[in-house]
Amino acid sequence: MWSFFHKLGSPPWLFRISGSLLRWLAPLAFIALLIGLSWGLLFTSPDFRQGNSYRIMFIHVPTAVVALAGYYVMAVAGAVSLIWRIKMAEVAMLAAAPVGAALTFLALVTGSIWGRPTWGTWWVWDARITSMLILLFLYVGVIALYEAYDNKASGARACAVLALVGTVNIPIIYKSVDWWYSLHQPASIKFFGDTSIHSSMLYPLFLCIAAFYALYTCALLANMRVEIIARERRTKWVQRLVGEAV
Amino acid sequence: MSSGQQGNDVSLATLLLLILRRQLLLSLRRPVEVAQPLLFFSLVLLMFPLGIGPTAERLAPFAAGALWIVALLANLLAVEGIFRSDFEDGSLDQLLLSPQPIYFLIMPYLFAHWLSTGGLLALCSPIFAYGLALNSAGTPVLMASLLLGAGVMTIVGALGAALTVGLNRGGMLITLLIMPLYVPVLIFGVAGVNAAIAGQSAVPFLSLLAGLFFAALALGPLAIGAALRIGADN
Amino acid sequence: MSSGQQGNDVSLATLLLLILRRQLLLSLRRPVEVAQPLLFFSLVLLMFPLGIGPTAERLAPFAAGALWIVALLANLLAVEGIFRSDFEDGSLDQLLLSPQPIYFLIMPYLFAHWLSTGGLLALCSPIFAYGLALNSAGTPVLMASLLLGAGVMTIVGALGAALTVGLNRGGMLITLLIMPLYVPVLIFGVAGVNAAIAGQSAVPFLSLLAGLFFAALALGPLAIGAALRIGADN
Amino acid sequence: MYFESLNAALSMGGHGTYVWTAYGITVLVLLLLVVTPYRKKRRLLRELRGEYRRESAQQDAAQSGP
Amino acid sequence: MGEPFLETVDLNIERGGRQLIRDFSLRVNSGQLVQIRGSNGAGKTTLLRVLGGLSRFGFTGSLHQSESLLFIGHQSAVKALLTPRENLLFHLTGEGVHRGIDIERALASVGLYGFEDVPSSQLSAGQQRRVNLARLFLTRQTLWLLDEPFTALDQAGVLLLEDRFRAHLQSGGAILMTSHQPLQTIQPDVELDLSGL
Amino acid sequence: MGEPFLETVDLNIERGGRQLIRDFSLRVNSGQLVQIRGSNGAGKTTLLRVLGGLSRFGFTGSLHQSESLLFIGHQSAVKALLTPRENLLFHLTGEGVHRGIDIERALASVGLYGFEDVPSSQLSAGQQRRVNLARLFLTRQTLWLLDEPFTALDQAGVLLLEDRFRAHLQSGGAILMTSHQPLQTIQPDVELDLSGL
Ligand code: HEM
Ligand SMILES: Nc1ncnc2c1ncn2[C@@H]1O[C@H](COP(=O)(O)OP(=O)(O)OP(=O)(O)O)[C@@H](O)[C@H]1O
Ligand SMILES: Nc1ncnc2c1ncn2[C@@H]1O[C@H](COP(=O)(O)OP(=O)(O)OP(=O)(O)O)[C@@H](O)[C@H]1O
Ligand SMILES: [Mg+2]
Ligand SMILES: [Mg+2]
Repeated sequence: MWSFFHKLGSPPWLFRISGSLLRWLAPLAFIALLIGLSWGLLFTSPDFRQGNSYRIMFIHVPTAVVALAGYYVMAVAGAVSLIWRIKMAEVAMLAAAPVGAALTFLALVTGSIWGRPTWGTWWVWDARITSMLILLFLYVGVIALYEAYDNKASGARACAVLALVGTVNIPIIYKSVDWWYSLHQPASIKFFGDTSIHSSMLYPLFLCIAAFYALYTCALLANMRVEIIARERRTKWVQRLVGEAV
Repeated sequence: MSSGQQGNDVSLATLLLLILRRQLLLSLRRPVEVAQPLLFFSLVLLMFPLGIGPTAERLAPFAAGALWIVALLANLLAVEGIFRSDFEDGSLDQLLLSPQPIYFLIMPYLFAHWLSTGGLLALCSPIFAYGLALNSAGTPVLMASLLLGAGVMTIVGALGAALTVGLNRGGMLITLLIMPLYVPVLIFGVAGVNAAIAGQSAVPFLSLLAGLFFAALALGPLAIGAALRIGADN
Repeated sequence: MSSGQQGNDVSLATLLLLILRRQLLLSLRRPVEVAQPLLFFSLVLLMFPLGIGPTAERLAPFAAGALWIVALLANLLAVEGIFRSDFEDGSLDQLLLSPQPIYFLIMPYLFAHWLSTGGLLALCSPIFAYGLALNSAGTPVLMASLLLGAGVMTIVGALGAALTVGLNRGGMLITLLIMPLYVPVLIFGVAGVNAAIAGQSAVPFLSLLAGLFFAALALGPLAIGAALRIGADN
Repeated sequence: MYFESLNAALSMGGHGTYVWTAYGITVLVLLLLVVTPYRKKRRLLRELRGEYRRESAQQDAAQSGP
Repeated sequence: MGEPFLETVDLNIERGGRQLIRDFSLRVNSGQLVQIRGSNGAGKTTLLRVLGGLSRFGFTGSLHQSESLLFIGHQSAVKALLTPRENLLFHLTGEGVHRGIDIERALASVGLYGFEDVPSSQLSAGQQRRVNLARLFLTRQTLWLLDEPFTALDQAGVLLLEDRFRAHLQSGGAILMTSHQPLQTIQPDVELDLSGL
Repeated sequence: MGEPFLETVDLNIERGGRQLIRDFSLRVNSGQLVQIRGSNGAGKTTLLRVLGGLSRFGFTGSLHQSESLLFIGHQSAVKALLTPRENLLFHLTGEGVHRGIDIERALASVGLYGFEDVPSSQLSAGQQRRVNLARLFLTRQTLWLLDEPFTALDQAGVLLLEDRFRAHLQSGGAILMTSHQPLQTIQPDVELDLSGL
């Protein structure tokens, strides 16, 4: 167990493993995404209430779900890097931020586009939408903070602290926003929840969610590998690697 | 070594009192900076009648929200500089070097800032509440919630200030860092006042705020201390 | 003397362009900083639905006021430091020593500041206006009034900053005098938007703002220049 | 294939613009997400190669110096 | 005095991708004056901040210092809003409250008699520096880390400061300082030049 | 070269209720180096700012200076957010735009070769000072007013600067400077001590 942690902490090992992992996970993710999206886009029958616009769900929901999970990945990595002083956890945290931000952005945009035909508006202050917006700000905050530091060693730690504080707060924020929304429940239709998803739509949806998870992992690892090289530039193994890469 | 022990001999209480006096004196030396949140407060509240017409029945339902938003913005304005000048003139280094636990040394900073923003606003809020035709039933709850909420916002804001203290352009970044964390405070605060107006009990909301406050008070200074050590190292 | 003539030989235009580039570079040093004002706006605006309520009928009456308040806030936050860093690191002395008329040398400062706060906000205000459910009839007026108003606020704010630049944050009573000058701008701006929404003509308000703007533009730099000379003399 | 014609697939009963733009934006962002790390990596490797060359050159100079 | 006030072994410091300090070892004992020299940008300040425990990242090697020390850096650490007296009273070094009479004596001994209650913003560059250095006459710390203590001081000020150094060393203290000018009336026990590294 | 670059007669300066400068007369001609000395708080900076036309109030007496001069004060006048290159490009002295090649040469001649594009916030105290002094290698002004130009500079830096002074004087310029250390390789033509006043 500890030896495993130890290994995780060792850059060359992580670099090698992530490389071999990417080699088969990346194509898999790509294929899954291709199948899932085209399935949802072209091969399912339209929703009886929303017509074809619901096909956006096959991106919207997976991105939203993965974006949420992504914040916890980032925060846990930050915590580990602070508590156990594991450098690679720090790398993971830094790598997770842009990926999560991009997915959150997608969830918001696709949702917003979806909202136009379904509710006749680009934007509503629904609870989940609002918390998603806040999540985007949390992600961007981490990125901006790191960018703002000249001394990257300090910057990474600062981000870890911020991410950690964010984790403590996210449940509170979510609960409070949910509850705030329930306070002034608008007269119009209840947005989520009763969208009864027909089983024929479920399979492609699950496939898409799985595909997005896989894609997230790939992007995360790829970002980590770059950061690892940058940090280990003074070590023998990186110099060898660079020599080979010629 | 004598020096070390000596350093610890000093009772922590006297030291905290000393720092507190320092902070208060500093804020008294620039009265307008202290008054600025209030000024801003009154200026903004001038806007709301403009937006929705000055009649009481139109203003009243929004009064609580408006007051709370402004309090939040005022706090945001002030908190950014809580550590800045000490960093720039090197006093912060002294603080970080002192043998006493940084956890406590931060407290006076927070307390002084809380007094000069939250305390002040809470004190004056009844006047503004009257100006916005807030149902008088809500006023005491408003004051209490502002006091508690300002505490949380001060601690969270100080964390943001500490994280950005080393960067010679903190101004807008800090907003991005701390505003999301202000959200629950705002929601509970407004809800409490509105509940009181509606004749329900505001206790649950106040106790929620109190919970947030004490949680922040327990954990906040730890994070702030760590953040200061990091920020000062840039 | 050669030196003197040489100093004047430099075409004023090139010099102003140079200073403008400097100011813009300083305000947008890093890629993220370009986005920061926008993030700031959206974050502050996010507080309004949370404080007042998510439904359009609750938000709409506030939209104009809210957007204007954010504009003012952003201006306040930024303008206070428009000359400070130049004063602290001595660049301001250089500016005052340069043979060209200070009246013009100030313009780039004002323009850059106006661009990076008012202009940007005005540009993006339609999006935010949509989010706050502002009646779309008001949007164009909102943009126009924000552009003009930000100009006035920048000049007035710069005057305040210049007057207080030398007093190192000590008893800056001048802000007390400056703040009220913001009020008419806010009133005209919000009133104009509301008029447009109510289907009346917003022209009178906009022309009032324009009047203020051009008056400020004509007299402001003179006052600012004088204020800087005094302030730098402390 | 649910749609019987390409046009039907494109129009999607009036919702085509929404759906296709949503998918389009998604594909774009995902592409960026995947491509950036690889471009970063290539740039970094090139940079490091230069750095190592410079250092080795300096070391040689230092050795040949005294 | 057994254990040293400060000891570091094989210290390596990197900043901005450059290796500033390589395999640096130092041991400061009671009564010792260590002067660090080196060209601009050699790494003196960086080294001093690491040794003082102010920057905790970006270096490798063992480092152990007496649990409390006095650090005076480039910046004046003088609050322009406060008078010299207040500046010394409300210091943040955690040494507790100084008696008013001590403060006045300290200010007098740095030649600021009569300036106790002038706003520090109105003091000259050297006078502000002196306010900060007055802390050397108040502190009870034994290990001093001083970064360019002589900047902005006139001749008299320099000699005054060196006298204080001598007294401190005789009373068993230790000083680690950087300076571009050579000392005039004292001989440093150890003299390091970073330019070479 | 007829008229002097700077001339003042019976200058009296008062600050904080104290008479700092009394009946001070000075005349700086082409090719002259004037060094002002004096203890901390004697009034050197104040005097220099008055002579430079930076503080226009609180003094009596006639003052006439060449309509444009170069002033370098206590502060670094270096923007931490900008790189050294940008700092020299976007200077505010109203001397117009310097050519990139000139800027690089100036930076090189103050020993900052290779630091052109490092954020100035990451430079050492002395390096920042050098960025500011690089302006002496760019300017075309003839009259220089320098307040403590040697602060934070190492030995090499001091000599470098004195060489630049010599060149400037030979080319018909004039320098009015304050300094606590005596100059090493040049003799000032006029040496004033304010402590006496
Ligand atoms: C601005 C517009 C929108 C935004 C920002 C948005 C955002 C979100 C978010 C954050 C989630 C949460 C995913 C999760 O928690 O698992 C979500 C899920 C979902 N959204 Fe949206 N949404 C928007 C519009 C819509 C619209 C118009 C619909 C269709 C009526 C819709 C249908 C759904 C569904 C069915 C889910 C999955 C429900 C679940 O997983 O529990 N969304 N959306
Ligand atoms: N704005 C001011 N108000 C009141 N007194 C001032 C002001 N500026 C300077 N003084 C006083 O004038 C005296 C001279 O200040 P100045 O900065 O000219 O001294 P200096 O000769 O430059 O000293 P140093 O060698 O330390 O730079 C100081 O005693 C200071 O207290
Ligand atoms: N935060 C940082 N990031 C990157 N580089 C840095 C940082 N801090 C210092 N440096 C670099 O480290 C070098 C040493 O800086 P330092 O301030 O220690 O020099 P110094 O010896 O104190 O010089 P001086 O005599 O001018 O004070 C400088 O070249 C500087 O560019
Ligand atoms: Mg240094
Ligand atoms: Mg001086």
